[in-house]
Amino acid sequence: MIGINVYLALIAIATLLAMYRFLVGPTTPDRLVAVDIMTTITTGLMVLFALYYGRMIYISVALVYAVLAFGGVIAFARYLEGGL
Amino acid sequence: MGEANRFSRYAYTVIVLFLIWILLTASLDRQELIFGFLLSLFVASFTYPMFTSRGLGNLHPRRVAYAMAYVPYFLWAMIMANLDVAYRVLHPKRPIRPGIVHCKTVLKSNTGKLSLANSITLTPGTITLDVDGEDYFIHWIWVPDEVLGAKTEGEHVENASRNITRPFEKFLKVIFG
Amino acid sequence: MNGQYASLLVALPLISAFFVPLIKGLGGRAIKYYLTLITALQAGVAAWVFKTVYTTGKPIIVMAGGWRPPVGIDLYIGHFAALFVLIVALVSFFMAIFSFDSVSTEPTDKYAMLFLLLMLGATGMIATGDIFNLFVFMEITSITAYALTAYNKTGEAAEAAMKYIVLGGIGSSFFLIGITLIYGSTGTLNMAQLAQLAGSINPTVIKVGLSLLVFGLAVEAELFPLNAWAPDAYQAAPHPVTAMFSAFVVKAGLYALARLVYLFSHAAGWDFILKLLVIMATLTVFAAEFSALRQRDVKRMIAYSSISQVGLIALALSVGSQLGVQAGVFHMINHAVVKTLLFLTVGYVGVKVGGTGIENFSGLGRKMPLTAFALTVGALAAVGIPLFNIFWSKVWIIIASIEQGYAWEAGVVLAASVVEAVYYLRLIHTMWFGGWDGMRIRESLPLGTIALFLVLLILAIGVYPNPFWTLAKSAGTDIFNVSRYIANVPLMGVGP
Amino acid sequence: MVSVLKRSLAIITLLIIGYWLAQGLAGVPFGQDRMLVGKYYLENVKAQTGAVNAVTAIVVNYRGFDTLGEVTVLFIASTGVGALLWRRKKRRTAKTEGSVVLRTGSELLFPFILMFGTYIFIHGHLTPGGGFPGGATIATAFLILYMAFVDYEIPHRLFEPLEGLAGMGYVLVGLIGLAIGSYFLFDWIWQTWHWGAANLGRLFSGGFIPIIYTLIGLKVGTELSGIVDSMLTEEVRE
Amino acid sequence: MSVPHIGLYYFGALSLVLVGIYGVLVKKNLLKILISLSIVETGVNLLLISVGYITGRSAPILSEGIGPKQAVDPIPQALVLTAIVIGVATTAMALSVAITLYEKYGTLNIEEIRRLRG
Amino acid sequence: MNVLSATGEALVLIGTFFYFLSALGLIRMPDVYNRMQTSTKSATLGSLGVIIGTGLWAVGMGHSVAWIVQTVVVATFILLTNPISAHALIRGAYRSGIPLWNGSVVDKYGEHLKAKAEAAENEKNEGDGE
Amino acid sequence: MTLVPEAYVVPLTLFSPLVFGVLAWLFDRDWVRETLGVIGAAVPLTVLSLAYEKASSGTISYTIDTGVFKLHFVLNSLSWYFAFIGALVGIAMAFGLSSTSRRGYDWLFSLMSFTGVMGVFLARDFVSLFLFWELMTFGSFMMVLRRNRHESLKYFVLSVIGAYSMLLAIGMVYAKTGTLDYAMASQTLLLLTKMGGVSKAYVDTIFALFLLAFGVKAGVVPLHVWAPGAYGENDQSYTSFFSGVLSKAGVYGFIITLFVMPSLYGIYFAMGTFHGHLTGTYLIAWAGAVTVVVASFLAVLQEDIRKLLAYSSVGQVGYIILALGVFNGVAVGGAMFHVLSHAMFKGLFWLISAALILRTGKTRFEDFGGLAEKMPVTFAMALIAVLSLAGIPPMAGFASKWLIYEGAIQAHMPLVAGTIFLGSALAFAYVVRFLYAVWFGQRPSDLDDVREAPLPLLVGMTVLAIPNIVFGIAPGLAVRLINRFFNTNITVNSYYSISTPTGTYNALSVTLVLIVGLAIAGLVYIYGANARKIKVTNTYQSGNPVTEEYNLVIRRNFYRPLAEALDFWLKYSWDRFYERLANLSEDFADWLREGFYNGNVQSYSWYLAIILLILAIWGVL
Ligand code: NA
Ligand code: NA
Repeated sequence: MIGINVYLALIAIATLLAMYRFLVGPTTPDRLVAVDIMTTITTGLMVLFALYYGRMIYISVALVYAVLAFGGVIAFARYLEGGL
Repeated sequence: MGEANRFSRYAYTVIVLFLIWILLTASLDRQELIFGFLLSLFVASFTYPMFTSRGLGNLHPRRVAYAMAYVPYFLWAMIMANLDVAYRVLHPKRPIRPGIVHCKTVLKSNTGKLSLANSITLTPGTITLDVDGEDYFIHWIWVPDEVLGAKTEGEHVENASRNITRPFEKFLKVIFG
Repeated sequence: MNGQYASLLVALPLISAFFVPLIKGLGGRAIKYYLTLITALQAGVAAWVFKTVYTTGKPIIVMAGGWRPPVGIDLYIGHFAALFVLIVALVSFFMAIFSFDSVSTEPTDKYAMLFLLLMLGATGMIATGDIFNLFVFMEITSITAYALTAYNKTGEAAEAAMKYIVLGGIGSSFFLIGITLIYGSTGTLNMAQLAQLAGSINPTVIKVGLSLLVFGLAVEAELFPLNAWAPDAYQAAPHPVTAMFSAFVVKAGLYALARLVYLFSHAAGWDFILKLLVIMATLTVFAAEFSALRQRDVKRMIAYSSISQVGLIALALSVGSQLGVQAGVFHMINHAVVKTLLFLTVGYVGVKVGGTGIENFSGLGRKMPLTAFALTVGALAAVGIPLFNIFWSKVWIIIASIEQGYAWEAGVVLAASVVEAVYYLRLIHTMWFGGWDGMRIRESLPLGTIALFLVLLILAIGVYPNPFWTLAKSAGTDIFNVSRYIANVPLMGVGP
Repeated sequence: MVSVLKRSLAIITLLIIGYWLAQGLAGVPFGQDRMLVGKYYLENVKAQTGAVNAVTAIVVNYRGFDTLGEVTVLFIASTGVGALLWRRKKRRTAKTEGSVVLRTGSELLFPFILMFGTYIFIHGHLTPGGGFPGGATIATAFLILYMAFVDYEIPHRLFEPLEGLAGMGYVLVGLIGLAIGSYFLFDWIWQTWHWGAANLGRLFSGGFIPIIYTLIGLKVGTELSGIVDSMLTEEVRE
Repeated sequence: MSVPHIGLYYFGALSLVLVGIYGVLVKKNLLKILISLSIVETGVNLLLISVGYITGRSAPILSEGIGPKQAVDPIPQALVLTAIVIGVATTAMALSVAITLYEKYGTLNIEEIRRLRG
Repeated sequence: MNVLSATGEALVLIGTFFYFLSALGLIRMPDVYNRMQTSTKSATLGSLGVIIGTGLWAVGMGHSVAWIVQTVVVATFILLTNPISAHALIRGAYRSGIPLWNGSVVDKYGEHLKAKAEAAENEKNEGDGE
Repeated sequence: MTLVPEAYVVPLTLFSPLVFGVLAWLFDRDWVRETLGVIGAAVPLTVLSLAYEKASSGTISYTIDTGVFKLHFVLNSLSWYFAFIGALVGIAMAFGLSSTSRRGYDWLFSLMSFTGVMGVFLARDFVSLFLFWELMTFGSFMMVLRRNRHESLKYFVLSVIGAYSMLLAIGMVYAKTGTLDYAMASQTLLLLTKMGGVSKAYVDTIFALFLLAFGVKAGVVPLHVWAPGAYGENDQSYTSFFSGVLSKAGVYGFIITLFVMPSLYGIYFAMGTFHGHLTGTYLIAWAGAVTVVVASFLAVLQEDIRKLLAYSSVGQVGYIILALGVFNGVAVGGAMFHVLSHAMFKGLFWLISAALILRTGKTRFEDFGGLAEKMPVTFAMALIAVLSLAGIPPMAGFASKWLIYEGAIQAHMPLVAGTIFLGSALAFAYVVRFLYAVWFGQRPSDLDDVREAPLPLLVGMTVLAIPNIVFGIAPGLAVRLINRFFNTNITVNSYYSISTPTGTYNALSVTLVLIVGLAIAGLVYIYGANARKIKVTNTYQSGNPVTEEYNLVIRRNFYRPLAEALDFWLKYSWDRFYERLANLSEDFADWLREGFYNGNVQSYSWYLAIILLILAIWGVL
């Protein structure tokens, strides 16, 4: 379990990079892509946290998150092209 | 092909949903199984029309076998794709030559088209931008010379399809039709 | 019947609201009949609760789920709650009847649901004995209020709702921070237990926490300068809803404010909070009265008048004496009666004559004599003329505030009341002695009956205030006497 | 210039307010055990409610009143949004259809997400789920269909009554408690019969929590779908 | 005046609250104001939930070997659920009001949405 | 430390590396289309690695086998949905008028859309003519 | 006392007007209404007459428990005196109204104010006082409201200011003493003052607030601005009561603060002295003096009969205030007496003006003339009223003014005494005009078929005329009663003769002298040179054309030169001052409304932030 902190840190860095793209843009799709990546990474992070705390029940939280995030990204994507 | 009868489609849906339930709960507790089965019966009752058109036909051994074979094939392709990405991202010169190309597919079923599109998206340098009937429009990060230099539209489509859609179609044709 | 059946006060409006989608197909009129029926039933339940509480002299403690507080959430239906829940139900009943004439905007089914839930929210706010539950009921009330404010679907309605949402949202967020701090330092949410622990909380925490609670509630209670949303919302909302806002929604906020403030009377910094409230209340009266002075729209004018009266109530509740709280509660009752009458009649004029601008009231004495009469009585009562109900409570409020050393504040309030007298006078003169276009309008029998009932109530309290003053006294004591409150809640031994 | 002034004023104001709030928070140090009622819950939750998840037990059982209110709040939102965006004739605002990828994908995912939503709310007493996330998940399933198809609409005729019925069901469960155990929202399944006492930690336990969470899940699912539906339609102008 | 010592979690949550209020105080676009309000709400919810955290303890779900002594305070978690739903409801109402406003006024600039005044 | 957990941890490590790569791609690529090229794939693969790796790792550490089942479910979901959302995003980006990077060499989709629009226009004109 | 049991005296006095007023309003038919109204007004007079013995020798108490407050009333010699005066004018008003009004509305509100006045006089605690005070004001206000919105507004605003000052003062008293009873409150307050429990400023504030409240009702300059309009724009029968009695409620309030409450009495001494006079009362005396002078000047300048009477009322009440401020036995006795005489003659005056307006429809002097032969009885009444007001023996007005004058001289206040003289001279100036312009001279042709006033109105006038003569000839009657409750230092030698330490007034001898004098004058008039009849139109101004500018007949612009002389002072009108104040506050209201409720939700959010900031700053500091 020593390594897990390292992984968490790596993931955190990745998230920060994605966050940079989110903040900088420049276009809306750029930000959305950043969000999509962040949600994906976060899902992995949550699963990793489940292991960190040793609670399997947290995995379903990650799944709920993934489902909601998917819905959200699709919604924004469709909004972009006027498909709402 | 045609549509399978309603029972077949319903039964297929129930089976798939029940399997999903078992995976979701990751438990063989009888209480979970009972509830899961009832739930599958219920959910399937109104989702089966959209969930499948071939019903139990999907469980034909040949299809299952191809599907099983497709998984490692696809995973391999995907890993390759990612190594490709790593190369392009980490290369200081950022070697890209992007463009949108046009492919055609032989797949007929929507499920097949979906799988193809997803497979394309996840594999080397390509993302499915749109699917219109049998036409696939792919954003390609490195459009090769043979496609770029095509004289006619037909040649362009042929060259692009050979590179992008063909490799998956041989599996997907069998699995989804 | 078991006292726990008082939980019907919450269950009935809820289940009835949930039932509405099932009878949606019956059409608007049927739904309004349904609404009237339910509010009447609610009034019946409330009357039973009222009778029980006042005959036994003991509060009903509803323990949801059978858990004793602080483990479970309790509804504390003491003298105040019993009285006000009845007022809430009765006003709702009247306004349900008024809705027949005044609400034609679709979709009626949604209106009915929101209407019932507004009643529910106020009832819950008044009854609950748990601070977070108070937050929940406050949100029920305010979100319903947002929706009802916007219900007319005009640009103005949406604008008013938008302002209400932004300000209410800020208020409730900070209220929640207050709860967070107080929960964090005590580990409990039950009001009685919080009152017990109040003295021992870290002084900084309680100072900040209580300030935030007060801040959040003051937005709902329309205290200056946090009340900027109120005139717009009052003006834009459907007429019956405006009456409900004024008659009990704001009262619920005021009550909650008073209840929390007195619960924490042992807390550090309490005196400052009280002083701040007194100042805000005084300014509320002052600003609202002057804002009403030159209004051309009578509904908005009465809205400002309502705000000023609310300021008066807030003043009474925050002077910090038992007499003050009692007077405040008495004023709450009187104000509920008077403002229901005023918004009912003004709204009715708005519906029948086609607007609530002052020009529509010219010659009303001959156009709609009954309405004009009732409106006049309401206006006179609002001004505080003797033999009308508000006179008594106003006198007590002034006396109570001076008694606590707030003579200046009382003076400002009275000076502002002069302004109130002026604008109501203009209205009365316009109605009775203004030009008349020769038109006569048939007045509705049920509304006339309600209006007359309220008029008689105003005069009855005005002439013989004793019964209502007695009620107000016991209800006020219920708020003020915290030790009795604590003793009445059957706290179980959860503690360090 | 005004805007710069305003911004600076806002920042100064907020710094002072923030400092003040921080002072208050400093009195409630992070990470310390200050439980009072919370401890009682943790110690008694299994025996008193039959639930493993203390949060759920609090939400549905100990503090069920809050949750009833919470359900009501969402109901209000759905009703309010419906009232505000109500149109005599309405139509989806969508201008383009989703591609075959999205359409097929959503059709395939739809039953799965429904199953998953149900999983979430039915396991509320065992896992960190419950009626609200479950309902939200179910609503997402409908949302995805909305995204994919230009002309998809939720079945109003089914959803609105279902929404009402689920709410009524919740209150009725509470009223049954009042009739049986003489307390509103009394857990008559657990407290009266201890039904599922042998199953602690398994699906069929937790007293009335799964029942209520099922009702809430249905209610939230239909409500959120309804809100989305209201927002994604506009008036047809002839 | 000394700097109050609050943990990183409180600090983060509090910052969200303040940033949100800042948005409400300076942004002209109604949608931005509503988003700011949501940020405030998020901050408050985070604050609420961090108050219940106890160092070194786990979620108050008494399975997988977690007993009452190993669990954090369950109450704030229950409360925050409610608070979130309330926030969602408020946001939904606010958005539909914004939609109506845009239809009627043709703008979301709050300086132009001032028909009701005085 | 057994084989299972070692494999799992290795997968997690690879996964996080791809996460990192994905974020880097997001930064380095010149336009939204190319950013999607580089980041969607690696984020998805990274997720597979991290999530399934976590499952294996957990089982290896003595947690129940259910871990691996549940992690596979999550991973599968990601695998199925990520390309769909990527597709929807890129389509949305194109249709919302984000131009291709100026180093792009071909745009068959644009031609296709134009041709389609012309066809529709012609059809409409013919319809009017009748 | 056998006729009316003691327990019924107070409630009958208090409530019969109101109850009958409501009945008259409900049964709004000719005759029915008037009958009910007159009965309602007659009951208090009857009951009070019957209760005279009991009230003058002891007290009759009565308590109403409303639960919220206990309302406490006492009928003693002081309250009887005031109530009786009120009841007398009240019945006269009722007779007058029978002729001048045909509306239940008028009956309701005039009788309501009747009840209010009775309550004010009988109240022995502050809440009763305030309650009935408001009732009184409200009734009178509704009478004005029906006729003129602008004037009613002026009246209302000032009344409300007065009422709220009173309320504030009451609150301040209650806050310190915990009681609302006059006696208990004042005792406790006195005790507290002595022990230092109440600051001097606190008591001063109470005192000032009370004076403000009562000053408004009494019409003390500069709080008088409502009076001309409210008195004038009204049913003149009602105005007889309004001006005759309601203003006395203000006076009564002064008496309460000066004499009934020892603590407030005590503060006069606490306030110190000024040139040998107690500062507090000296101020009051001067307030009265200014009122007398200003109002009398203004009365002289009026062209409208109602305005003239209104300003005159204000001036005459000024005498009473002045006398109270002089603060010695004689002056106070004079004040009490003047309460009576003013009520009688001014009530009479207003009834006369009611008759004039009823019969002619005119109000301006220029439209009147030569009515003496058309309305002889009314003319006779007018003569009595004019004599009484001008302070000519043997009318009641002389006796009271004489006492006040004596009091002022005794108190060594020559300047104040001077104002009494000046006031009298001015009063003479305006009543002369009233007498000539209305009753004598050429009668405009459109008044040729004017008839005598109707009977009820004449009855009402008679009711008031008689006391003017009776108390004029027998001042001892009144003084004896006044001596029961004030140590006036006035000796009653006989009914006809009273003495102050510096002089004696024997009304009978004066009357006799006067009769002899008049007889001689009459003989001279009859047997002296015959008056020639001259055509008014062609001889006036010696045949020069009559220009508007110098058209100084007694009926028009008669005192215009005076107005021109006073031009500088008339620029400063209190009316305009208040008008400007009102505009200012309306502007303020608009500014507040537009500035604060500016419609921008962001500003509103800032208000929230500011409150948070205040809380934060408080918390941080
Ligand atoms: Na909120
Ligand atoms: Na994703």
